[in-house]
Amino acid sequence: MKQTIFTIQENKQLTETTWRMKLKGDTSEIISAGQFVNIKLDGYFLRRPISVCDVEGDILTIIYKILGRGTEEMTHFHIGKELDILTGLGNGYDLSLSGDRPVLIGGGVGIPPLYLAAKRLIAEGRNVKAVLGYNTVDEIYYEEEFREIGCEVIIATADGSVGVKGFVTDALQTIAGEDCGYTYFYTCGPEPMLKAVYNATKTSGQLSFEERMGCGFGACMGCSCKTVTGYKRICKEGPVLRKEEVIW
Amino acid sequence: MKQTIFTIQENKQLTETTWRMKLKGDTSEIISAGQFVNIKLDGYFLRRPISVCDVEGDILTIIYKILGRGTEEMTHFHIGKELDILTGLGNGYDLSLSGDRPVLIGGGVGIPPLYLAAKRLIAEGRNVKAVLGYNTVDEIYYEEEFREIGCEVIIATADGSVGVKGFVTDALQTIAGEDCGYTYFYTCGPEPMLKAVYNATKTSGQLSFEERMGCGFGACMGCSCKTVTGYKRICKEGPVLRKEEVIW
Amino acid sequence: MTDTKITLCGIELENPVIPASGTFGYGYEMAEYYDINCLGTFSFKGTTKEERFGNDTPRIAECPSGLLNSVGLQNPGVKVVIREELPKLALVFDKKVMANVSGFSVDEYVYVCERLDKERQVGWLEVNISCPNVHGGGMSFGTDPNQAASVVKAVKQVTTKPVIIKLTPNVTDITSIALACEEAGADGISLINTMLGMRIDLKTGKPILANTTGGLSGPAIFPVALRMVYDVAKAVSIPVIGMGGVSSAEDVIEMMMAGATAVQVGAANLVNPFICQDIVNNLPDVMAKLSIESLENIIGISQEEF
Amino acid sequence: MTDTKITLCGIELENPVIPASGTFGYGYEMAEYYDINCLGTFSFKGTTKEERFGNDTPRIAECPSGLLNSVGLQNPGVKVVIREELPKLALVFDKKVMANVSGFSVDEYVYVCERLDKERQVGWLEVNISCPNVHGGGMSFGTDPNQAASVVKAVKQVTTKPVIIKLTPNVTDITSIALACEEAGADGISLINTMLGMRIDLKTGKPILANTTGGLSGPAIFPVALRMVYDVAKAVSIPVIGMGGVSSAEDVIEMMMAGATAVQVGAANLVNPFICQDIVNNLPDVMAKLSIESLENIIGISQEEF
Ligand SMILES: Cc1cc2nc3c(=O)[nH]c(=O)nc-3n(C[C@H](O)[C@H](O)[C@H](O)COP(=O)(O)OP(=O)(O)OC[C@H]3O[C@@H](n4cnc5c(N)ncnc54)[C@H](O)[C@@H]3O)c2cc1C
Ligand SMILES: Cc1cc2nc3c(=O)[nH]c(=O)nc-3n(C[C@H](O)[C@H](O)[C@H](O)COP(=O)(O)OP(=O)(O)OC[C@H]3O[C@@H](n4cnc5c(N)ncnc54)[C@H](O)[C@@H]3O)c2cc1C
Ligand SMILES: Cc1cc2nc3c(=O)[nH]c(=O)nc-3n(C[C@H](O)[C@H](O)[C@H](O)COP(=O)(O)O)c2cc1C
Ligand SMILES: Cc1cc2nc3c(=O)[nH]c(=O)nc-3n(C[C@H](O)[C@H](O)[C@H](O)COP(=O)(O)O)c2cc1C
Ligand code: FES
Ligand code: FES
Repeated sequence: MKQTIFTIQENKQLTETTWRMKLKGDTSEIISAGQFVNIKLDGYFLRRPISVCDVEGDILTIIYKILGRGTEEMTHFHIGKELDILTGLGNGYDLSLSGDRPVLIGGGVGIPPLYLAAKRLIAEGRNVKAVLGYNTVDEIYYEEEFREIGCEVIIATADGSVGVKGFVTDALQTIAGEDCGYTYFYTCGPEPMLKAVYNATKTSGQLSFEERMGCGFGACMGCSCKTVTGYKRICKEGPVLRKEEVIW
Repeated sequence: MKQTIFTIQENKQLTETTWRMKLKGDTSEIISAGQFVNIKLDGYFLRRPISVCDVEGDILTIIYKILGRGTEEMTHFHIGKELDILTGLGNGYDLSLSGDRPVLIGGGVGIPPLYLAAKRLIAEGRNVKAVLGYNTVDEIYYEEEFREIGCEVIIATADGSVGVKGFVTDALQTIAGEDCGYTYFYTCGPEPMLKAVYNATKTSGQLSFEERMGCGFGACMGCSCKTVTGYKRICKEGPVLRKEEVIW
Repeated sequence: MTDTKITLCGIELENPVIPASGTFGYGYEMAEYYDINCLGTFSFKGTTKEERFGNDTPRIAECPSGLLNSVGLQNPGVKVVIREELPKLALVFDKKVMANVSGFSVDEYVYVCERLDKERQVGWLEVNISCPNVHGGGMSFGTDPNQAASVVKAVKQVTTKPVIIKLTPNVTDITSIALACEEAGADGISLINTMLGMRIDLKTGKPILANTTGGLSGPAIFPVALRMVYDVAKAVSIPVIGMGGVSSAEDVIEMMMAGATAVQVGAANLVNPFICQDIVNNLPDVMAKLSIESLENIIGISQEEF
Repeated sequence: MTDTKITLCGIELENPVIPASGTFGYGYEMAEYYDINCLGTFSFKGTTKEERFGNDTPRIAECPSGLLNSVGLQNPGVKVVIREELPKLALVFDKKVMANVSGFSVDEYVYVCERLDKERQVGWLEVNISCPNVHGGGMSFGTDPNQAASVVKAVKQVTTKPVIIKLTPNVTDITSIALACEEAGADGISLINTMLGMRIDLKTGKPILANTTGGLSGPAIFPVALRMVYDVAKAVSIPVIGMGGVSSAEDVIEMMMAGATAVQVGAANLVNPFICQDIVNNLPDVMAKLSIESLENIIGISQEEF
């Protein structure tokens, strides 16, 4: 973990409610895809945890959705503004277990951390599919970005306005091939989706969880959950849990 | 009273601890010299009351001293920043009572409201003297500005580094002429100074008081004081009291 | 269409927004700044039998997300309020006003309430029992269920209008005090008054307030107030007026979800004199965003078990 | 030269800065981030007899200038603390640690204190009596002077090290409880624990915390904490450890002026993991600016009459 000042390089609206921010600063503690950062906003007591979407040199990319007052306020930040950010938080995905044909399954604002995972898996020569779920066609973002890095993308929309009608689990069933069509899964999204993915997947995999956080670096026990391998802090021993250790 | 957004046009250091800020906005409610404005600062619950030093068209000038965290933070504000300000607060000086040769007696950050008083009295053809008290030569500001508008200036410094050695009351004694040398006084400064001026002056006059304020516009009774003419709110029936009504 | 109407002890209010006692004078002063008829009603400055200057200054100290005050019930006394303040208010306010009453003995509460009860403009009596009880040895009426009940009973005997009892949060068990008031005949409960606090001037090492301690209010106390509103509303069946740090339409809705029938706004008025007007104007939009059709329907919904 | 040394129950501390229980784990986790030997000491996570998971999540809700937590004393139980956590701490911390103890019965307090008292690393026992007392009918030990005293007496009988009692602010009269603890043999008083509060999720109308209510801490509670430290320090003659919203060297000094011998920092650690190191580093500068030569000399100076 490191506390660093980052400078905003870009703050761009992707959809009606989703924005991308690029930040310049010391990214040295960001090791794994699936890790997160914790951002201090003036006027709010707690930091805002946001997943690492990408990191290249000293540029950190995050994607955030307007949920409450803090994220709403972030949309007004200008280029050049400085933000106090804790980096290098959480365990992140263990990409070494992916096998040849991993599938990445993301819903809504669970999609961003899978982008860095995809980039790294592809760089390691894996054949990567991404199943991305949205409510409707207007909410789609980053489909192109996943394709550009060489990822096969399957879209699901709840209202069927594009791609498979239904949830990511419906789209997952369209993947065919040897066995179930994938060797391992990495997923991130709202908890009901994670549970559905847990039940629908036929291989092992890793799930990234969200929880309201006090600190984000292991000090407060605010984010604990029970797992097969004992109590874990989502912010420290998580946010990524292995399928085998999850207790619902 | 009016709540307006002002834009910073200038934020300039005058001495080690004293700064001048020029702000552009709707100044229509600022009527009298000796009135004050109440400034909202991000991150602080209460507004900061600061006297009107000057107003010309839509430009408001204030002079502030670094006292605590709020005023310290103000020194970092850049040109173009917007501030939420309540204007038109307090009664201000009644300049109609000045007579021909009023004296203005100011100490430290009590000096700013006297500047507008001086300007207006001179515009009305009065012969205005200003007795300005500082701790030491390095803390002197606005001496030139008072002279430029045609005001005779007498400086007192506590350490005698320039002008009369001692307090404003010592400098006041150097004024000679018919009677006591002045027809009326207007004063503003720390309470011990006001009391000394009250005792030393030989004419009637008006004193401007400071008090910690909840609202600044008469709603909370946070700033009340007892006077000969009843209880008064420093922010509403004050900050200026007539010599005859002051109870120490 | 969103519906902001609520009924408080039998009187319908256009909306639940009520400036809190001590932060809105006797109303007419604020009418200089906007038309106060947009409010549900307002609670006027705590009124006692005799004129009071209150405590020495400084009476105000800033805190994170709030302020301390030790005004100490400055007011001109009930006779002057009736003779001078209420007529001035009548010129600018068409609605019933909430009369906030303070006292230092049961007799004083009775004296003041009896007189204000007769005033046509007064809709409710809000009896603030957070003041030290001189008879009972320095403790506040509001910290003991029996003493609280004795005030309620005495006041109810001389009044015809709804009597709302305002409670202090500086107690171990606010619910027991609210229940005692209800049982004694109170028509409503209003909470919370300020929390006892203090600040020191680092330069002198002395307390900032001349009175040493003061009452904390503002957003800092919102979560404590919300918890107490929740607990009390769950326990009593008379209406609860919630307050403590409310500064936005969202806060009003949160208080009502916790169980408040109406909501008062105190400290926020001092920082933004137009806040109550703003809240009234914003309420319909915020309700629409949250798909709330009628405020009356959300009162206490956080209490329901699913 | 400025002197930041203070003596707490016979043990000298390099400075009065102490991370508060529940916000600093068992210390070694934080030693990853900076050398925790710069601290006066720290108070470790509230430890009970058996392992506890604590409450369901969400356990955290944001508030103006603070947060609510309903962690519910998650800890591995005293045996594991002694067997695993303290040895890990020994590798990174040379000083005596403050052992924070919780319990749900007098027997549990006795059990845990007796064991931790024997540990070489432990300098003080900080006994948190803010937990609900299951035997006594759901009320907390900390809300009743007699029950508080019974915990103190029982713990003192099985321990040799200074016993500091940590009080809850959710009471009408904290001084009477502190006095009862002193009389029962407590060596110090530490206050305040969190204030009971609540938040509601406007989108669902339900409480944000799974536990419905939680404890408020952070700058929001600073003025209330300061007032309680002032009152208690005035009444007792044993040392008082002040806490509640402390986030800067200035706040440390204000707490000490009110009467605190040492000062704990809780919520601020969560937002800025380096805050305690920063405060320790800033203290000499701030002291110099205020012309304070020795912190020991300012303890309680706001109490003096001039
Ligand atoms: C490990 C992790 C990674 C995340 N990654 C992303 C991401 O990449 N993009 C994205 O848009 N969002 C992400 N979130 C969710 C994001 O943290 C919340 O949407 C955000 O904190 C809401 O802040 P707000 O001020 O807008 O909402 P408010 O509701 O006003 O916030 C109030 C408080 O609740 C907390 N809170 C509210 N909702 C959540 C939530 N869903 N999860 C955790 N805390 C919450 C806030 O942090 C704050 O403390 C992530 C959350 C976690 C735990
Ligand atoms: C009518 C009036 C006119 C004033 N005019 C000027 C002026 O022209 N120039 C100038 O430099 N100062 C002026 N002051 C004083 C100025 O308001 C304070 O110096 C300022 O509020 C300090 O804020 P801070 O955040 O730096 O100090 P902090 O001590 O951090 O402030 C904490 C709180 O105390 C209040 N406070 C602290 N000191 C004072 C004080 N002396 N008077 C009133 N409130 C105080 C602050 O407003 C704030 O609410 C005036 C005060 C009043 C009442
Ligand atoms: C300056 C000031 C004066 C107050 N005077 C009174 C009063 O006279 N009577 C009363 O019942 N409450 C009084 N209160 C308490 C408020 O009505 C309210 O209960 C409390 O401040 C909490 O609400 P808030 O956080 O919105 O301010 C006063 C509060 C303030 C800030
Ligand atoms: C997340 C969290 C967990 C806490 N756990 C404990 C605990 O286990 N034992 C205890 O005595 N106090 C506990 N506290 C209370 C703090 O030690 C402290 O008394 C309180 O938070 C007030 O200080 P602050 O405002 O600086 O946080 C906890 C506080 C927080 C925020
Ligand atoms: S959020 Fe504090 S331990 Fe996870
Ligand atoms: S500061 Fe509120 S009445 Fe003067």
